[in-house]
Amino acid sequence: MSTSAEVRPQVGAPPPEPIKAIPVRHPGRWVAMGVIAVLVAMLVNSVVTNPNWAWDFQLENAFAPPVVRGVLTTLWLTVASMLIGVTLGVILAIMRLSPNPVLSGSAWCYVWVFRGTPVLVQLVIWGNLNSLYREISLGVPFGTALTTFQTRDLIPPIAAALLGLGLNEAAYMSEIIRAGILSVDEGQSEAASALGMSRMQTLRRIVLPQAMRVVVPPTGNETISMLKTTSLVAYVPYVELFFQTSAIGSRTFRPFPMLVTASLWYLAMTSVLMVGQYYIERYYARGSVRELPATPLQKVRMRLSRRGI
Amino acid sequence: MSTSAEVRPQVGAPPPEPIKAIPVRHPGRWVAMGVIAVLVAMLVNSVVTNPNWAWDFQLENAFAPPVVRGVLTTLWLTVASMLIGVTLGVILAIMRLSPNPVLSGSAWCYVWVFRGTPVLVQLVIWGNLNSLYREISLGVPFGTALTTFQTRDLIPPIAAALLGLGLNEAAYMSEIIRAGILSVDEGQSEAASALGMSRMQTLRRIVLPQAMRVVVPPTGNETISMLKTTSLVAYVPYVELFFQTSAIGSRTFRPFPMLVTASLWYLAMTSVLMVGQYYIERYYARGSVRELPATPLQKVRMRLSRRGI
Amino acid sequence: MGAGERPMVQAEQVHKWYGRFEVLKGIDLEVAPAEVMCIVGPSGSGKSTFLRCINHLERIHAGRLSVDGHLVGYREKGDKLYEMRDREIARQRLDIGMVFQRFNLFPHMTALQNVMEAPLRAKGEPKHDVRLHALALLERVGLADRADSYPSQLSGGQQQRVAIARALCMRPKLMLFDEPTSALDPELVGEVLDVMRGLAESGMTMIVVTHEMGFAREVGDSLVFMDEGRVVEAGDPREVLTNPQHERTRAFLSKVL
Amino acid sequence: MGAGERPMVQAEQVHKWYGRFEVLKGIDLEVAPAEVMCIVGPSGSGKSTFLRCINHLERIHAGRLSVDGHLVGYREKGDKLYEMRDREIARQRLDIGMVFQRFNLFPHMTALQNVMEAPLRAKGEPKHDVRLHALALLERVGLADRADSYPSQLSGGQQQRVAIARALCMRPKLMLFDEPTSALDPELVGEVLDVMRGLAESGMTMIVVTHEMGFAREVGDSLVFMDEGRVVEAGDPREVLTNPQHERTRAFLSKVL
Amino acid sequence: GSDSTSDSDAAPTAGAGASSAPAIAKDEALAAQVPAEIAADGVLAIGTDASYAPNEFIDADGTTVIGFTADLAEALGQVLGLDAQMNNAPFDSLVEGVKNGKFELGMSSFTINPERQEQVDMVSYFNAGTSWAVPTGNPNGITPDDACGRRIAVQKATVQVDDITARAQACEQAGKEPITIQQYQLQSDATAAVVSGKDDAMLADSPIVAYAIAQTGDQLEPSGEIYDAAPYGVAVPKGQGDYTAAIQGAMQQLMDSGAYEQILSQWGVQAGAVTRAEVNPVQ
Ligand SMILES: Nc1ncnc2c1ncn2[C@@H]1O[C@H](COP(=O)(O)OP(=O)(O)OP(=O)(O)O)[C@@H](O)[C@H]1O
Ligand SMILES: Nc1ncnc2c1ncn2[C@@H]1O[C@H](COP(=O)(O)OP(=O)(O)OP(=O)(O)O)[C@@H](O)[C@H]1O
Ligand SMILES: [Mg+2]
Ligand SMILES: [Mg+2]
Repeated sequence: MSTSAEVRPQVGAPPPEPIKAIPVRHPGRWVAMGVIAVLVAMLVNSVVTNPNWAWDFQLENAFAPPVVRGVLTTLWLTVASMLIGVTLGVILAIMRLSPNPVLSGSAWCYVWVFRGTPVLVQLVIWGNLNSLYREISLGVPFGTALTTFQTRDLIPPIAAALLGLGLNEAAYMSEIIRAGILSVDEGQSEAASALGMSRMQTLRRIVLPQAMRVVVPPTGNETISMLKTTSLVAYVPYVELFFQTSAIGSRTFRPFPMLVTASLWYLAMTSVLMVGQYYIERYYARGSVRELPATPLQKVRMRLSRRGI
Repeated sequence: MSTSAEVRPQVGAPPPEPIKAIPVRHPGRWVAMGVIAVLVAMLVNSVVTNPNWAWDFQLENAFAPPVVRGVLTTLWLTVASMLIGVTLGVILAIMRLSPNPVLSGSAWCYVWVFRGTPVLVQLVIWGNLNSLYREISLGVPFGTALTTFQTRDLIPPIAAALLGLGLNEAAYMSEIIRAGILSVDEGQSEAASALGMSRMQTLRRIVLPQAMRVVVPPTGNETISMLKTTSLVAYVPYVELFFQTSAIGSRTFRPFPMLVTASLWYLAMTSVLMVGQYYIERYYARGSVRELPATPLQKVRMRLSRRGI
Repeated sequence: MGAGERPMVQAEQVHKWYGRFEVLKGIDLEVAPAEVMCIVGPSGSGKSTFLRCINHLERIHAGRLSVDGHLVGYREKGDKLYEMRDREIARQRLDIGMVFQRFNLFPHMTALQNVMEAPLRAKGEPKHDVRLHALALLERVGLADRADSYPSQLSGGQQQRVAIARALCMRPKLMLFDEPTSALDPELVGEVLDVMRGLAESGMTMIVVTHEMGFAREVGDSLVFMDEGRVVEAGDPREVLTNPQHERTRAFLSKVL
Repeated sequence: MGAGERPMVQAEQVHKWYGRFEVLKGIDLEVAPAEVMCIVGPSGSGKSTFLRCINHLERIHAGRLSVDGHLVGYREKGDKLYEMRDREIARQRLDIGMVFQRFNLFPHMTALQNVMEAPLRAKGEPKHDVRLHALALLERVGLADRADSYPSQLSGGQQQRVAIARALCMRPKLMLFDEPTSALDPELVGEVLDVMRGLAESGMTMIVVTHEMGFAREVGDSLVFMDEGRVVEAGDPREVLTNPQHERTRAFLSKVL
Repeated sequence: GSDSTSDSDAAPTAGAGASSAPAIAKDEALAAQVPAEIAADGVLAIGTDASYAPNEFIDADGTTVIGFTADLAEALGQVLGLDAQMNNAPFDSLVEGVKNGKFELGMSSFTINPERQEQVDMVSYFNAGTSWAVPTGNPNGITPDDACGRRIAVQKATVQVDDITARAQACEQAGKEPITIQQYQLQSDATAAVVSGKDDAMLADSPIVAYAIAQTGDQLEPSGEIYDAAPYGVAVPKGQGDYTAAIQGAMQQLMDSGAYEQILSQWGVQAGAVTRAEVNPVQ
């Protein structure tokens, strides 16, 4: 056995050539890309040439004022319901994980009922509360009523829509957030407790921010799914994008092209949401990976600057 | 400063009394429980006495043969679509995180399109593929066809229903699984690589099992949501629970009680799924917490055995 | 008992089980204020578990354990013990700093934020003061230039030093160190020891689980040798290390290189 | 070059950057087969990073790094370098065992499963043999009775020993240890060293990052002192430790207790 | 031909239900006009959205489509010597089915309008007016011409939506309180909303309103007369002149023979009977 480690003088040595290796060749990738390109070309060709898609008819109606109004309604309904859902979902998730059996029990029941029954039915109930109860009374339980409201005036359709969507979403969000909280290493809350932070401070400052990494993608799912769930507010009844496009479809007996129009609108809104999701995910990934990869924008900029532009 | 540590003889010392402390009193909990109890009593009272719920009418129809058939259809459609969704979702998630741009690009596009458009439209398209294309030809792209299928024979309603639900679900599941994979510490796959395990082995044996903790709750969400999404297969057209109950509702002009009947069926199925989810979560929590809490069943058994039964 | 004489930490017959496995089999010891006690012992003897009990991160199953004259996690009224509320436990922990064996840094915060978090949130000290204090502490452990790095960008030894600074920033009365120098090189061990010596002189009580006998000898006021959940031998470090009374201690120390 | 003379590890002017921060500033060293090389150096000097490069867990940015005569992560044909496929890299790593500074045990597997996983899956050895081998290794590191515990139920030192057993179960030609005894008590250090000495005698090459000078002196065939991404001094451990040539080395070693 | 399956879980597929209809003789001349690929399997596959009692709805067995449309379809099939099968599908997928040949006819209370005539050929067979229903006793004194300031229920995508929208505008122009229009997914939801008092009145096709009044016991009553008669049409794929003529001829024959009258009176909707079946009657 010999001691073979040696030291070479390094002072003044020029930094050596950076390694330039030829990347692994992936002929399969090129073939796959070719196949995909051909398939896409065929699809595009058929979509453009097949008269059943009725592009001119779609274009005519895609920007009709009722449709555009519908798009706006869909958007704000989605945002508002998700806000209600996430806020209430966080509260429910915290309640569910609390050692207090009353809190965790009621959270469990809430999730059970609101997740277990169809949102359509919940919307129908909120929208038609007065077919169950003509008036709601505040007063002594099982005793005299102090004030009485006509339910049909109490809950306007818009409130019914938001209540129905938001309360239902909260049940789903609470499960997602609970999973996120569980994913954070026990050592983290131990360290926070050892530092004298209270349960709530630990949750807010230590656990939830780390849970976000796991929470964001399913929340993206929920938001994108909510975009389309808003179409159920027709049962309240309340009017949004899908209602408007299918009304045009029924009137003209051309429902299919109008379904495609609705889908394209949804796809456009989804795309915007996905970009947002990308940046939110990136934000919460800080510290959890050794090096953050560049964003597509940064990549483009790097390429441009390398070419001296 | 004095050295005050001391050692007492311990040999033969009887184990001291276990600590018996009086738990923290929570008067608030009792008040909350009381309030909840009163509210529940009021709700139950009104639900039982209010004729609008039409319990006798519901009971009459809840177990009608078409409804029971519908329940079974809903169940197996849910299970089958979730199987497709999870399997394809895992594949898509792995593709999405792959360094291969073709794979990750196509997975991205898949998720974009299938998540971005309403499942209703996807079902309509699968169910009515032949209104777009009367026949599908296999052959040279843009050239001669070798075989030609009549689309309306190719895709029976049941296949259209499964394709529509399953392919859509896969897009959502892939995001959930991607989040799960990201939640696993980088050190884990480094350790596996250092042991010479391949990318696929690392994924299957090390990363995915740990990801499951985070994946299960949102997957529960998806499954429970899928239960109700199956009602959209009416667009294929295919018949399940919700179709049957609402048919009775329209026939009798009493839609509301039948909606409640449907909800109760869904709630029953959800409850079964939630029990399943509880045990799956527990299974994947092994090793990640210091001590697993007892299951409700175990708790009951422990209490019984303590009383000597 | 006068405040000066009252032990900072007092354990009497502390027992703890994990399921059927008895980790602590009746620990008795006392730590006086401003004393530095070193705990040594083989792996798995229950050293970390005992430290965690002092902080009420683990619940003890029998015996008495008090810090600064107050029972840990319980209030005593007459003969009866009452469990403490979360809030009270948190307050009790403000006075006890702890450096974990596995550091447990907050990965989503930079080194500086890690150090500043607890004084800011749990103690509600003004931000400006906390910042200055935190930077001074990072400076003291040789990490001033790494204040803005995330834990994942730090080497093992750097992480351990951030964990020490984080615990110190709370200005606790009692510090619990679980192998605070395990990831440090000898040079840093020296520096960290200097920091700890300074703390000891400023009157802080410390319990240090360590495998560095040199450290125990130089800084410790007392040394406890634990094995299989029991205190086997305790006393002046120099004495115990040079002239162990028990067979087990002798066997253990004979292996020290 | 004959197989007997060919160095097991050869680094020439290895450079590595994290963003703008240069971690390795041209490392040159050679490790002969069956040699035990110890690397010491202050925290943050790039020791862990260098080990990770040998395993191709980190990519080097300039220089040449080869194991057993083959470039790490690249194939060389003529003048050109070709990146290796994942599969080839995995095969290369089968011969290199590594014990991480933070252990990185698989939390969802018991100690025994942790040790058995790689030989079973990556090497495809028969289950029965692997089981016997794994149990023998756990026995050797003193954990036979803890084979069915999950990592979260093990103390720090127990986890570290499982990590060592896990790496050994692959029967690698080259072992990389990143502070393998940091969480161990002196007694266990002795035992683990015995294990490692046995390995050395059975012809295994080892690179050991350590802060235990005693270990370096007793077991090391060579010692490398690193600082700020450079090899400052290298040679026979006894010589370097007792008579360091460089100012920096001397300063560092003077702090060793 | 029909692609319907015999799988019990597939969309309900059944011959028209009411067996009380008189036996009707096959007309060979008309039958000969039916294209061979339709007649080949002896089945006439008809698409319908069976949620519109009493016109077309689902029987208690959960599969059979019943209603006067179903009975009329069966009779129509008998004239052409074919077995009429009613396939239930949501409205949005119905027209597509007719256009792409999945369904050989569409019969689902389609009100004929010029836009729809562009998509398919329409053979008229019934005259549905609009009528109104209010809670019994008409507590708010609502008539079709005096509904300002009220909440009116209507099913979405029906001609009544245009009707009530025009009335709402009239109210506003007259400076009166506007009408709150509530558009429901299904007719049964709209009816339920009036019964529960959520809405004050509803308007719908006359047979629907008549049936709803009958079904809900004494909770609803009509208000005002039937007005704005509009024809229902059978949807036939475009560009099949012979086939369209066969359908028109068969329907005409039912009217002439009295079978038509009999079916309508069985369902209490004879008020909407017509005497002539026409192709694309709306200009
Ligand atoms: N959750 C648990 N379930 C069962 N056994 C446990 C659990 N946690 C710890 N143990 C066991 O308790 C014993 C004491 O552990 P502890 O971490 O206190 O040891 P230690 O003295 O700190 O050892 P080291 O020096 O290796 O860190 C060990 O044998 C360990 O395996
Ligand atoms: N992802 C990263 N980004 C930036 N700097 C990093 C990153 N990872 C490591 N470093 C820095 O690289 C340097 C070398 O780290 P390395 O872990 O190799 O040190 P080490 O010699 O093993 O130290 P120790 O003895 O403390 O483990 C450190 O200064 C560290 O802060
Ligand atoms: Mg320990
Ligand atoms: Mg290191």
